[in-house]
Amino acid sequence: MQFDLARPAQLTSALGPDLLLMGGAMLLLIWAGWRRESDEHQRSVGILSMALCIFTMVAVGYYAYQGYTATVGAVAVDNFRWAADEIFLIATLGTIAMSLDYNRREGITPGESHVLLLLATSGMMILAAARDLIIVFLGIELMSIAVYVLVGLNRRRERSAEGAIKYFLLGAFSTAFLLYGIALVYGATGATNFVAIKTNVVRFSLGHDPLLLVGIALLVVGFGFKVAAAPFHMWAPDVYEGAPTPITAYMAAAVKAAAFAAFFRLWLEAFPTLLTAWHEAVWWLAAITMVVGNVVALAQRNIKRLLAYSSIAHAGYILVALVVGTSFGSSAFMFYLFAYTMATLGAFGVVVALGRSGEDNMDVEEYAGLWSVRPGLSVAMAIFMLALLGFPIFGGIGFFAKWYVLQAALQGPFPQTRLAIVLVVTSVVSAGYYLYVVMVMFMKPRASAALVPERSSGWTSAVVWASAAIIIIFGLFPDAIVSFTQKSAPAVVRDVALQQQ
Amino acid sequence: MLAESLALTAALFIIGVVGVLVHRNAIIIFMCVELMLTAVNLTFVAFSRYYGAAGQVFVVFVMTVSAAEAAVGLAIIIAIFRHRQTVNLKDINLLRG
Amino acid sequence: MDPHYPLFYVFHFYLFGVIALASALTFVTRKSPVAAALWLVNTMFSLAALYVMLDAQFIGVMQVLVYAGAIMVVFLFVVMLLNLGHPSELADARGKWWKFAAGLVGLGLLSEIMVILRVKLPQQLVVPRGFNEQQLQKLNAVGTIAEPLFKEYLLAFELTSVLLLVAIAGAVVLGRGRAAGAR
Amino acid sequence: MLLQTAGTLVAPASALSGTVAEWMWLLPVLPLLGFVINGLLSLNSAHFGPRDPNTPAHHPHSEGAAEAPALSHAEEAGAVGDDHHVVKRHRWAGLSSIVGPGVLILSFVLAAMIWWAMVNAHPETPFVQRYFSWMPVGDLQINAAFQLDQLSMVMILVITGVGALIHVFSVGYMREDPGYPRFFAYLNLFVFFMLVLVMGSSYPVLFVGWEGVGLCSYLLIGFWFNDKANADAGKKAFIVNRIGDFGFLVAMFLLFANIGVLDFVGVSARAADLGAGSAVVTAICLFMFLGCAGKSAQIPLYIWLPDAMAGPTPVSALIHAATMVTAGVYLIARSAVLFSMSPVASLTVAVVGALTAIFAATIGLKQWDIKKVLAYSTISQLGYMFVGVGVGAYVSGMFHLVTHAFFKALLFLGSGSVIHAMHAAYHHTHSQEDAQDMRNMGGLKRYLPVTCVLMWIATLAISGIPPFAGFFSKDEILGSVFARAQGSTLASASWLGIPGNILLYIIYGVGLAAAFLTAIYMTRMMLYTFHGPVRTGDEEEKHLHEAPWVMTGPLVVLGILTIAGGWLNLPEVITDMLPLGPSEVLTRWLDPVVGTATARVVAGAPHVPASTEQMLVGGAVVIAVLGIVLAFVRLKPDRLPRKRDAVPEHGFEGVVANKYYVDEGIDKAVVIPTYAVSRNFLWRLIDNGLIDGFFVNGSAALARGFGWVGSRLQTGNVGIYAWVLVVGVLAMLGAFTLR
Amino acid sequence: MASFLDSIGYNGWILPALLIIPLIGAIAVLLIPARESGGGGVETPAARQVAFWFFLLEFVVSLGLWWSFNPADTGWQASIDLAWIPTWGVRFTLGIDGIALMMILLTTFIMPLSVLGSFTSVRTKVRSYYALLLILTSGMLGVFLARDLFLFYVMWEVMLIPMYFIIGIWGGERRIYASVKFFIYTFLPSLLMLVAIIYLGLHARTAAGTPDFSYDHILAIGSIPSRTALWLFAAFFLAFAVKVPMFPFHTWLPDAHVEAPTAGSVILAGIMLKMGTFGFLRFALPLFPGAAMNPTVRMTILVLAVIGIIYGALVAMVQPDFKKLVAYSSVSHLGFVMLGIFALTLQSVQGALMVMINHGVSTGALFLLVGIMYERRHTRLLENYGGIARVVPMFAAILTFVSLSSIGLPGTNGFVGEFLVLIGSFRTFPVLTIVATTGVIFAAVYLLWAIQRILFNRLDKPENADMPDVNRRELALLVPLIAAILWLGIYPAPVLRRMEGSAQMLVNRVEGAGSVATVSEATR
Repeated sequence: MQFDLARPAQLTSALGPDLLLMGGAMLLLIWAGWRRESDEHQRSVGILSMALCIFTMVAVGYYAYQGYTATVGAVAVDNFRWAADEIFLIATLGTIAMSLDYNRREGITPGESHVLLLLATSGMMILAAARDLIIVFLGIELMSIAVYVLVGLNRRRERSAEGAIKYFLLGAFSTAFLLYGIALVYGATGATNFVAIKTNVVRFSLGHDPLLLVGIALLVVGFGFKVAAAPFHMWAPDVYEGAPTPITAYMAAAVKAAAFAAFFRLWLEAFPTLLTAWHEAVWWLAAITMVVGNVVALAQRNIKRLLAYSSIAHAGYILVALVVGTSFGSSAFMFYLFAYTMATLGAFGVVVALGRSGEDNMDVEEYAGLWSVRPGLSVAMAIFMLALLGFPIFGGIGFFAKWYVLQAALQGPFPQTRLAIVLVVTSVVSAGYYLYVVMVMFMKPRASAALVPERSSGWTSAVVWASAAIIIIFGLFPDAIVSFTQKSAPAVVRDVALQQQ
Repeated sequence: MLAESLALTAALFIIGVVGVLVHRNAIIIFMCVELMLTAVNLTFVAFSRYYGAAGQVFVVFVMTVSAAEAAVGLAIIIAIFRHRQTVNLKDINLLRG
Repeated sequence: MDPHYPLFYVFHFYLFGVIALASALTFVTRKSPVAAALWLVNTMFSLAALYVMLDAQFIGVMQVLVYAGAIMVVFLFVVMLLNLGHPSELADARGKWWKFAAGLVGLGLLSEIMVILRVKLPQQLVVPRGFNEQQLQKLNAVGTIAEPLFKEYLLAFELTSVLLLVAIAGAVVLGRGRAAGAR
Repeated sequence: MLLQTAGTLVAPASALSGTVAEWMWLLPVLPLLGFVINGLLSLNSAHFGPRDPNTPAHHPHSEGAAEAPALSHAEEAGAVGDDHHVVKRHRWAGLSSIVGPGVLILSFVLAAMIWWAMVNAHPETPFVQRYFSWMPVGDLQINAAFQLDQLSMVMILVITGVGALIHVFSVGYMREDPGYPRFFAYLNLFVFFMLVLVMGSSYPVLFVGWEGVGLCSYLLIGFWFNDKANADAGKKAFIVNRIGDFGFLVAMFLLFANIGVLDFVGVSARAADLGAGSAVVTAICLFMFLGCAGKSAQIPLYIWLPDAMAGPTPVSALIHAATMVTAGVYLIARSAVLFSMSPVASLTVAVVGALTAIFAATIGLKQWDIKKVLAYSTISQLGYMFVGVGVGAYVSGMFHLVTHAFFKALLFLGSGSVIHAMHAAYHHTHSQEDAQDMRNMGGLKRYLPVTCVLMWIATLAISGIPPFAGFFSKDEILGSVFARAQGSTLASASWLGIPGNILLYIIYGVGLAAAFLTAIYMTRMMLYTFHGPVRTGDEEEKHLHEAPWVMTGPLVVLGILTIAGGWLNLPEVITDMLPLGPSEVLTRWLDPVVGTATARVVAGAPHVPASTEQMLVGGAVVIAVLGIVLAFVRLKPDRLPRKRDAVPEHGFEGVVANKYYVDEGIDKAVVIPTYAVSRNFLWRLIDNGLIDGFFVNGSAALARGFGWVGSRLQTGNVGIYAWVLVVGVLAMLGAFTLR
Repeated sequence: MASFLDSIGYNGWILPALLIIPLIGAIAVLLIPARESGGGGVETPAARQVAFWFFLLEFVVSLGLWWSFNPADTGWQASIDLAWIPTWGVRFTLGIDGIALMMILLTTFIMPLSVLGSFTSVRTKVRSYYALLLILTSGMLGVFLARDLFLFYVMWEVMLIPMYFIIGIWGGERRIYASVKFFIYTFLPSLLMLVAIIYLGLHARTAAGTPDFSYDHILAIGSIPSRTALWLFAAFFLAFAVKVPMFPFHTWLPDAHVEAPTAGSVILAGIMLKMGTFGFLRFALPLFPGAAMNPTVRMTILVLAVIGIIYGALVAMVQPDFKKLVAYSSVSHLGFVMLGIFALTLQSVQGALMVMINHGVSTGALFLLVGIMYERRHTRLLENYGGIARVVPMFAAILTFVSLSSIGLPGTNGFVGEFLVLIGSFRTFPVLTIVATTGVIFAAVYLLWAIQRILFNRLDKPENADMPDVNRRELALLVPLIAAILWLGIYPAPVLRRMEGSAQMLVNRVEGAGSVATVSEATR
């Protein structure tokens, strides 16, 4: 059926899953505050939150299955949104599962942390749905503020607090740019709704309107910061290192994904006709991001920083899909997002499983000879590394993701051959550090003094193995996901993309 | 008076940016960010004379957001101060490389 | 400048504009957080005045209440709490070369942003002259805001509530630290 | 394609089909069988190789061994086993000594039967037997097929016959060698490949044998591989041969590229397409001749043969005198069709042959090692053969090949028995003396009478004294050179601007000179070895004794052949004077194969008048006699100092004694530079330095370097991050606004 | 025989079976319960038996192809075609022609021997080692079988990881450097090839708009502009040239070969290098005949090939390490292959194929022999040997024989290949061929010198005096190789006949299209 978003009731039902998550989160917040904080309590809250996530996933799935649509309004109702939502929820689920063990080990007792995760996720879902700049702004803030707190969650670790303040200051700073951009775009087009913006741009031929261009530039800055694209990436390594590892995973997977989702929708629904205007800038953004992320990662010895730079590099790859600017690009993006989320979650899961209290063993060299004591975990880590590297079969779905992006880059109205070359060359560079991790685990002899990491409890390994399984299985038979993501371009874009071809 | 408002916004905004660049005190930097946000509000208001009251509505949202940010931000600043007894960013660099 | 502005408005617009700019500059150059905060309050006030000049009386009031009243007070409160009042936070600002560079960057940004002064709004979108006045007559200053706020932007409004909730929860999680940290 | 027709159509047409010749495939297979048996026997590790002759246990002055020719050690280590108190005969020696020679004798018998069948059948066309298709690729159809005609028949008889004799000789000579079965294995394998060489029906198949014999000579030269010198010699032989084979290969490529066939029948059928005297055919012949030069030790590729004397003496006799080294001559005779079409190439062959003959002869004058003398004489005689085939006297070339096989085998085996005796002597006294140096011999005729007599016969034969075999063959070559100079396609052609006839006269002169020198150095060898006082030393003298019958027997047979060999091809000049028997047997025998080619070269020039011919013959004989006499007059065996107190020659003599320093020159000019360049330039600089170091690892290091810089920018200070961000904003705004 | 194969529907299931059997084997090996062995013994010795039997099974099963293959039919044989990723137009399509047939048989023949070769050398993590070997086999066979460029690419990459681990975990001292180098060196060009493949797939897009990666369809596109074709060819060329390896791209090979464990070296030299040349035959040439036959390109490649022949031989000559020497000799041999392929006459191409097979057999045997030496004396430096022929006659005989086959002595396999290559190339590029022919001389130089320094000369190292000779197991793995060497040298006709059809087709296709292209180049 089709929702008429002008009517509040229908708007509400169009937002069903989001509201479910928010409402549930609020109830859980009460439950979390009910007892004095303790590990058992945070575990109970966490488990309930996971249940809530699963419910929401089901709800989203139901909406997707029903194939609802909606009139143009503040929110979109399309597969793009549902696919993105599912990815966010998977990431959240994994994060909570990890933090159950992590929090116990690190003595992080407040159960509200899980609730904050849920609220941040709801913000993301809003972002994925948002079809109005104001909603985008609020969604981003909702997500960011929660994450600022989550980064600083570990009150014992100074690094955690430091990460929090760095993220917060720079985040607020970039938000200001984003907001300014919104203001200018609003001023130029007199509208904040994506579709309205597009139509106005076409109607009044604002292709060269200075207000609009400056606005778009500032929007690029704002989103660029959120997705950690060079040169707006500087915060990422520090914050990723400082944040509690599950939260790092959450940022690397979900936050980035959400920002990208909004980025894509905005770009494909509001500015497709301005492609010539923003194409070059985003092209360079993608290229620089790929190069910087991969090259600097070579110098990293701390696993969390290494993964941080790898996530920067992947932002670059995804930007390639954005540069293409077709519906094909957006479905490639969605597929890539899925693969990348799985690999990242798994990788951080391994890091959590191998971590020690206080996170004092984040040096890759600490994994030397891991294979001989923890074969399972090291094989899983190898799978994730290869997936991030985009290697066939052993890297499972990661390869298809890269393949899809490349295909998108080479297809479409403007084949991005040069960008594709940059992509593959930098991927080769990335082999330098992904293989370094594998090499350390499998080929370096185990240090005599090294103590065997204690077996992590079920949740973390569940995350690790689930993501490994998904990566491998869909790496062999990706067709289901491919065909779904092909349908998951922003609804409005379809016709635009077709017009262009 | 649109052009004037836009110019003033830009000026204030950039003063905020410069403030962020020159200061090392977390609180002051945060204030600069607040200045940037407020400056943007001026733009919204200026446009609201042309596009109707929506612009002013946005200002309300922005205010809320900055209030929320202030709450969380100051909490974070207090947290870091608790660890380091300072809010000077040049001393807050455990995380590097 | 369009003629249908009474001179009174124009004059005060420029006046408060200059004040805002001046106090902003002073604010940036302060070393002491307290002084900075106070100068920022001053900027906020003058901005509030500007809003009034731009027919946004309600926003002006809000500006005074929320920014000058609430937010900046919280700032000062924290400054006092952490006992950062005196400019003992030495070497707060960077060296002069950095300042110089920062100035250059600022000017660069300004020069780039200034292209927006070549603004010309799509006239079809602009509301007819006097429309705003009618609105003010029909539903008073609050109503003009409330109208869209609770109709068109209801969703956004609700989101802000969640936002504030998150902020509170977050502040609590972080703030309850002393107890937790002591453990 | 065409070869299949050769296989299917020609073979039935041949008169030989249905005769014992059908069994010719057995000829090579028998020795192969022997190889397999002996090889398996040898593979039990108990007595595989000799004890290392250089290990101090056996040689107190092993340092001194460095100066002494490595040969001595090899011979000693081998012939007697380095220490007969330790080493018993090989466990399976008995079986090997039956199998080894046995297979040879059998295949000789078979060869004789086939020969008889041929004599009766008079086949005009070669008899080709096609066994299976070897390399069928499109229009390139190479079959594993054997071909039997008069030419190959001659070779087969020589190989199996002389080979059988030498095998028998080896039974005695190698008696106590620990590697006894291995030796026979190699020897049998050699015969197998040699037969493949001469029976192959196409160039590729011939090439199989061609390289196979090279391999065996490599293995046999390095038979006592624990001595570096021997191993080096073997390697040298193989590599120099490879250089020749390179030429052979290119010749084959040219043939295939131009006429698309590689089998002899096809080539002789299509050769005309190449066009007589055309550049292509010349190129083919020259490249092919490069191959022959390598195999038959002609200038410039002769250097390996003297070193090849490191092998056991029977090997030198069989491979490096009688059979393998003559393969080049055989190849040219086989390709007579081609060579006859290219006067330039033929002249080149003749010139090189003549040069080699004289050059090697001079060196032979100054050698002290008895086998080295024989080696150089072999080279020189091979030169003669090439002169023969070069001037298109293919029959005379082959004739000399046969006779040379007889007397040179005899000489080598004789020297073998001498060395054998010397060894026995020295061994009893554990002396370190060189058992092959003539300066340590002398007066051996008293102890080795049989050997002495037989070797004298051979010497006279090689010096060209009637009525011994060498006389006829050598004179036939010289005569035909003269005749060609009188009138032939060669005479009318010009070579590097020199008119052919003049060149031929020069060659004739050179040939005479070489004959003269030959007489001298052979006589010298005999004098120093068998005459004059005994220089072995009194103690050793007691132990000198004639070799056992198993060794002398073959010598006797060869002696008879040496005397009678001339009858194979008596020139009419002689038969006119004295009724010795049918003349020109070999010529008529080989006519179906090389007749047309010879005719093409002769080009119907008038026959040299008998008077002139008689004069020439007489002259040659006189020169030979002069040489012998001169040697007798000048050389004083009784004044000769023993090796240990001999002083090295000086001046030109010294140069000659050191073989014109050719080996040293090649070492300095080719070997060492190649090695140095490959090691220091190609490997160290280009490979490790440039490609790997600079490009591969360099780029990696570059990336890492940038990464390092990037992570240094990450100072941890948020201010910096803000700066970077703002700079980004600046750029981004610029990208959107400044255009 | 053929009738029996038909009765069991052999052609229907053989190709997938070839891919699956090793995977089952890998799982089986991994499922063996771990038994840690004290004191340097071999862990879980059962693993190697299981692996060996699986490889043997694979070989036996694959052997049927020899009879079921129909030389007269130049099309795909025993092919199967399943849907894999319909939305991307990717299909799981397998099939063989004469070339692939021989490569497959070579692979299945070499693998069990290489396993047998590492029975005692690999003592730790045995199960993983053999599991990796088995997986590797599937990957390699997949490359030869793939009829879909996407599938081909996947298999092409899949080979990399197991080899990376095999070198990196069970290798020599500098194994890590070698393995990483090997991986990245080969990864970069293959990714460029990936871009080219995607381009082709999009170019061959079906009516429905989905790309199409089927080899035959891509072969059917005639409309690639010549400039683009050049770029695409360059991408493919790089990927294959590194794998071959051709002259300037070869430096990964010495390190990888030397550091890899015996089985690894054998597989690398015996099979993996053939991937590159196979790629040229199957993809680079037929897909872009115009680019490949472009005179400049062709001449450049030929010159590089000839340089490789000489250069490889000269550098091999001066190696102090026998394994490295053999490694460089591979560069030289593969130079012959490239020469044969790009000279593009029927003889030269057939010869190139023969050299590919021969090199697999001979060099594989050489590496096995090096391994045998190494196991006994734990050194590969030539200077540490000398005169050992007396103590280990069997070993000496075999090493000499294999070296001779590698030198290309007539009657052994080496000769057939080189002779055909040269005689074929001479028709089109006489001068280059003559230069290349000098390679036969250098081959003799470096190998004879090497075996002299190992087997001959005086036995002056006392520790060599009691080296044990080859034992039964080693004999069992060397004898088949020797048999193969002789068979291929004396009666290669059946092999040649099976490959002739495909080779002929290749030559015709490329020459035809190439000439057209060159003409159009000229006119353009």
